[in-house]
Amino acid sequence: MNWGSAAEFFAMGGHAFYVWGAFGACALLMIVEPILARRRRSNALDELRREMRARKESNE
Amino acid sequence: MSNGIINWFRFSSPQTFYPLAGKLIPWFWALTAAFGLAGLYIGFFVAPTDAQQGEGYRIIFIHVPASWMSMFLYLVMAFWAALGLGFNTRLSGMMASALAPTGALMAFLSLWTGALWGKPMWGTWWVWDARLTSELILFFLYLGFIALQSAIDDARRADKAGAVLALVGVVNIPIIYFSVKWWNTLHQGASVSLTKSPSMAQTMLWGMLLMALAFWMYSIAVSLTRVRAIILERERHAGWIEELSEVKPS
Amino acid sequence: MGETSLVAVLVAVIRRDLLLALRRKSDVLTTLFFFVIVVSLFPLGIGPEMAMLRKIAPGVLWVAALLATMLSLPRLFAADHADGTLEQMALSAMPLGVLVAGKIVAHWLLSGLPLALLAPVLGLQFDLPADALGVMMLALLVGTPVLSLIGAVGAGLTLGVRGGGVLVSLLVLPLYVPVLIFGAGAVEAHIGGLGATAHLSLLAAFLALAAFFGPWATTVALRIALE
Amino acid sequence: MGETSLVAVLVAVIRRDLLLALRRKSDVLTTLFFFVIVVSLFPLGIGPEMAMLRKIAPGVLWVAALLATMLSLPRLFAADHADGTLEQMALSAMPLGVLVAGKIVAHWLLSGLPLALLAPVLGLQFDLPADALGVMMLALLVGTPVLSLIGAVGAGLTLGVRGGGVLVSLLVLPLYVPVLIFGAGAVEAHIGGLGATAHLSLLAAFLALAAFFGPWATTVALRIALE
Amino acid sequence: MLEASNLECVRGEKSLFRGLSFRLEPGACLMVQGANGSGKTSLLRMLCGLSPPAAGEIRWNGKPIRKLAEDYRGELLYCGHAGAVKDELTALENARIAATLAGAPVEEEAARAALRQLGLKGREELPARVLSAGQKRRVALTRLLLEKRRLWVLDEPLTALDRAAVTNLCGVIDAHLAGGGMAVLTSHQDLPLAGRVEHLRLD
Amino acid sequence: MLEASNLECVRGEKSLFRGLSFRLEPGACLMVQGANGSGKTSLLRMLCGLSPPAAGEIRWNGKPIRKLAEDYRGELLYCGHAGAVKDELTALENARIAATLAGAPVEEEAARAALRQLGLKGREELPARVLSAGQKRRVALTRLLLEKRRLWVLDEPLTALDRAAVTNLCGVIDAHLAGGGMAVLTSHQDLPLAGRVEHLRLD
Ligand code: HEM
Ligand SMILES: Nc1ncnc2c1ncn2[C@@H]1O[C@H](COP(=O)(O)OP(=O)(O)OP(=O)(O)O)[C@@H](O)[C@H]1O
Ligand SMILES: Nc1ncnc2c1ncn2[C@@H]1O[C@H](COP(=O)(O)OP(=O)(O)OP(=O)(O)O)[C@@H](O)[C@H]1O
Ligand SMILES: [Mg+2]
Ligand SMILES: [Mg+2]
Repeated sequence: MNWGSAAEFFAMGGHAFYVWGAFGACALLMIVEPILARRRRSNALDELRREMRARKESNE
Repeated sequence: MSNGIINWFRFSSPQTFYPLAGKLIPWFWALTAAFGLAGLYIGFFVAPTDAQQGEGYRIIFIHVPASWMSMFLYLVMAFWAALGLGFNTRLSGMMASALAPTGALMAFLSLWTGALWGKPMWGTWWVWDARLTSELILFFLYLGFIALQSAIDDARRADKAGAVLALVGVVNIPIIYFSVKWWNTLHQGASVSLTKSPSMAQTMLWGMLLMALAFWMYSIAVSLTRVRAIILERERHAGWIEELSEVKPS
Repeated sequence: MGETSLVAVLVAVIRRDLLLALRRKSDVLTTLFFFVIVVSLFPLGIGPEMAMLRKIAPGVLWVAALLATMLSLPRLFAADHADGTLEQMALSAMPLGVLVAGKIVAHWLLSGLPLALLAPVLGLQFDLPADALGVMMLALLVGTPVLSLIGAVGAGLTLGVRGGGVLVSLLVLPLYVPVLIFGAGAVEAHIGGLGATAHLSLLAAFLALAAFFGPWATTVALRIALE
Repeated sequence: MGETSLVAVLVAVIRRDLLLALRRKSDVLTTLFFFVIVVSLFPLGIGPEMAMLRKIAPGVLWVAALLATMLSLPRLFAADHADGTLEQMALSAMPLGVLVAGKIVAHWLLSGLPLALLAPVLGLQFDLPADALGVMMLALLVGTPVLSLIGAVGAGLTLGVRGGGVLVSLLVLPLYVPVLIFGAGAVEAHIGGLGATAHLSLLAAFLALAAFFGPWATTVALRIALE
Repeated sequence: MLEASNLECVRGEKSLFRGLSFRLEPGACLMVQGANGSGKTSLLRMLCGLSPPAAGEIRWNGKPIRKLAEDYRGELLYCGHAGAVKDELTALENARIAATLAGAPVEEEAARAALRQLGLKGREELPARVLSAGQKRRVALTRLLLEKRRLWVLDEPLTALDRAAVTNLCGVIDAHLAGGGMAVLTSHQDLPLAGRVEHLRLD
Repeated sequence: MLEASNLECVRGEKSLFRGLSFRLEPGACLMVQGANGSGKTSLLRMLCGLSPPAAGEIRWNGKPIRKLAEDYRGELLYCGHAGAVKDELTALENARIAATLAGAPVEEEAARAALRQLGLKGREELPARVLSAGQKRRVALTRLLLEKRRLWVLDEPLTALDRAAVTNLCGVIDAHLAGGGMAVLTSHQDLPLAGRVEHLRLD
């Protein structure tokens, strides 16, 4: 085990800004990207449903 | 014997690929989490502090995987693009455009984490080193691909145009890499120089490999999600889409 | 025609141009990328020595901003000219000057402003210190509207002229030189410890002058182009 | 269709484009002036220290040549696309590749060649020695055709696309990097006493590669654009 | 009332027409006819004040249009060979923005109604780029319905329109004339107008 | 002989037409009709091989045109909405260069004769920029006289032409058909053709 305490862990031997800046940005973007991809899919689905409803109405 | 070929073609149609991708995605997320957690554990708790670089070097556990993936994804993207251009299969183009944003993200992460590493190690955010420069250009190539595709509305046209660009780019990447490398080594006496990377301890190598696997699985999962969205957008009028359970109005 | 309706038209023109830009997002983004790429090309042409790069940074950034603005100039009126919209504007019940002013403001919002906001990030590549980056951004914020205003006159003059796209640079670049000199000078003066105030106030004076004459000269140029 | 008739068509296309350029002389002249102005702007943005200027000269000249070429790219096919000529070329009984090759050659004759011939004069401004100027010109003569060839692919891809004019720079500039590096490198190596042969032969290799793939990729791009 | 006296048009070295005079009263329509290249487009652009005549004068309600400037433009609607239709904008946005630029903004509902009246139902949200030649022309013509102007100057408005659309457009012009409007038109086809039509031959 | 079988055209999400089949024999002319936006231009571009059909096949003398490529293009003359007329070049240069690009260079005398036949006498040396809309169209149409092609595909060739020019053009088309040529045309006006005309309605 490298770290004596949580504080030491977060301090990263004085390089906290750089290490957490890198890992933080990485985590953030890797969370945002799947969300955007999911959102894109659900938007496509909404659009599809709307169109199908419109088509059904115009058929009736 | 012919079975294999038939399956191959079967899965190359959006109709069969869509549900298959849907089933695969959770597994890839699970693998991402498993490899990622293991890699992070090794990276933060097993790997010892580096003698020269202190704790800053732990950035390597995301920097190197991101750099690798950014290059690898470009090759995969160009492969799908070439397939689409050559055989006119619909799915290939969709795969290429689904991969591009993830590739661009990886290139960006490589630049970002590299810059954050460079500041404490070299005292500067950026140097015009061969590797860094060619990564920057790779990032631009991704952006060009995305910009070109988003500027063309007709999806089939966008696919083909993107494919030509991706192929031209793939021919150029080795040229770019080597030219930048040579350019850089011709100039001695840069005010900062890259500290030799430490010979990697076994644990570090393991951590990096696990993280690379995690990034790989992540890329697959996210691009499959995106390709499903693209299939829905483009095949809107194909009859099979209306039969999907998730499309039926609730 | 009341004051308010003039403002309403001004806002409507700006909104229209922003909407058009939104439709072809790549337009705005690529002006930016052009800026980024030009700035990044210089080290490739010149070599990676940081000390030298730091010295030429303000000049390179300003020249790049200037080229990026200039490159987006032909777009300013050409599309409206080709499809007849400009004719309609000239025949509008609203003063052409107001419509033109709206287009210039939109042009700046879409080119100059993003460039100014992006410049500090690029300055990092050249290893500029943080306060110099601040001055750089300020100078760009004051200087780029001048570029848009002067550029509009050039774009108007070369409209419908053969080879306009490149001709406009010929007309406009000499007029951009003072902005370039004082813009880059502001940063250099700051780094040299002289303080950038004098340079910045001169830039502001240019801006006032250009804002006063620019739209008017553009209007005249456009009417001539339409004849 | 015999060999000869292909060559005849190639020549006819080149002559046509030269004739068109002659009619709108300002087009060619302004590419040149753009080059001149960009090169002359640098001393203004950077300051008058001769030692520094001499050092950055090859880089600045090459970047300027690259920007000038790039700026003329949208013109390459846009006019022919807008008025339907490109459609007619695609429907010609002659292979589209030959017609496209002709257009690329004409583009080089009108942009790259004059730039290369003009460069030595501009190099004088930066106090470059005479033999370095010779190498510079040679490098430009070998390198600029590559710029035209790669540029044509970009121009074809962005044809009829929203925001094409600036998009093309985004696509093409990253691909220009090797030419820039070796082009500027040739001059620097010569000044540094290392000899420029290696750089020049690499440039020639790029040229061979580009000449082989360029027209083909452009043809594909154009057919896509016309669909 | 629009009056032209002794107009002359010079293109290159040649005078296309000279000594051309006419007056157009409210409710009347002037049909400018002539072979290709006889100067119809040139005349119409003069009437709008876009290019100055080589000689002669154009007056609106007795005052020279050069002097009136914006006051005249507020009464005028010009629709030329180019339709001022933006490829990137949808048909609806095109209609609304054209009205705004002309100084007479309209509500979305009004614009939709105008598009419907011209037979573009269902295309309102398509970008103009994908519309057919005739559909683009119709988008350009919505301005006739949306801007209330006294004088219409239309250069070959029938170009690319199908038969139904031609009949429709004639109805629109007739309604305009019946309401006291004026129109100057060119066309190589026949326009079955019901109102008062005067002819001006240019060759 | 030109044959189309089961063509489908998809634009955006909509299918403009489907199951369209026809055959065109030498000496006959196919008149494609339909309202604005019914897909005439789209069909013509498909017949030229510029855009691929969503389904179906187009054959020339029994062979698919995709395969024939340049051999088919050597038999084809397409004249679309855009006339391929360069503003900077004179009428004469335009005519000669168009022929050269198409792969069939002509002598200056032949080009002059063609221009004269289309009523452009005296304008041969004017840059196309200053020509009127109808004159530009005529320059575009000289290709009909200069290139010897079996199949003509003309999209609204009458646009901007005056009456005399329309009659003239009909004569040219008739001569072409009489010589065993084929033509596919669209127009919203009537074409008084003497030869065999088949009609295809798209709506
Ligand atoms: C913005 C800055 C940076 C960029 C764009 C960048 C880019 C890259 C790329 C593309 C790779 C993969 C190359 C390969 O596998 O051959 C890589 C690997 C690596 N980078 Fe960076 N880098 C940056 C900064 C840094 C810094 C500051 C350091 C350390 C001081 C560093 C250390 C490493 C190491 C150790 C590897 C793994 C080397 C190997 O596997 O051979 N990088 N980087
Ligand atoms: N510089 C010039 N030299 C000689 N003639 C010129 C010049 N510029 C224009 N012209 C002639 O002026 C005329 C312009 O006519 P205009 O465009 O007004 O015709 P139009 O009646 O609208 O014709 P169309 O029915 O074809 O639209 C043309 O005959 C053209 O040839
Ligand atoms: N992306 C799209 N989405 C929906 N509809 C589209 C799209 N692209 C094209 N269209 C429609 O396709 C049709 C194209 O028609 P085309 O240009 O072939 O018509 P045309 O018969 O030549 O008409 P015209 O007589 O007006 O020239 C138009 O109705 C247009 O609205
Ligand atoms: Mg006319
Ligand atoms: Mg049509």
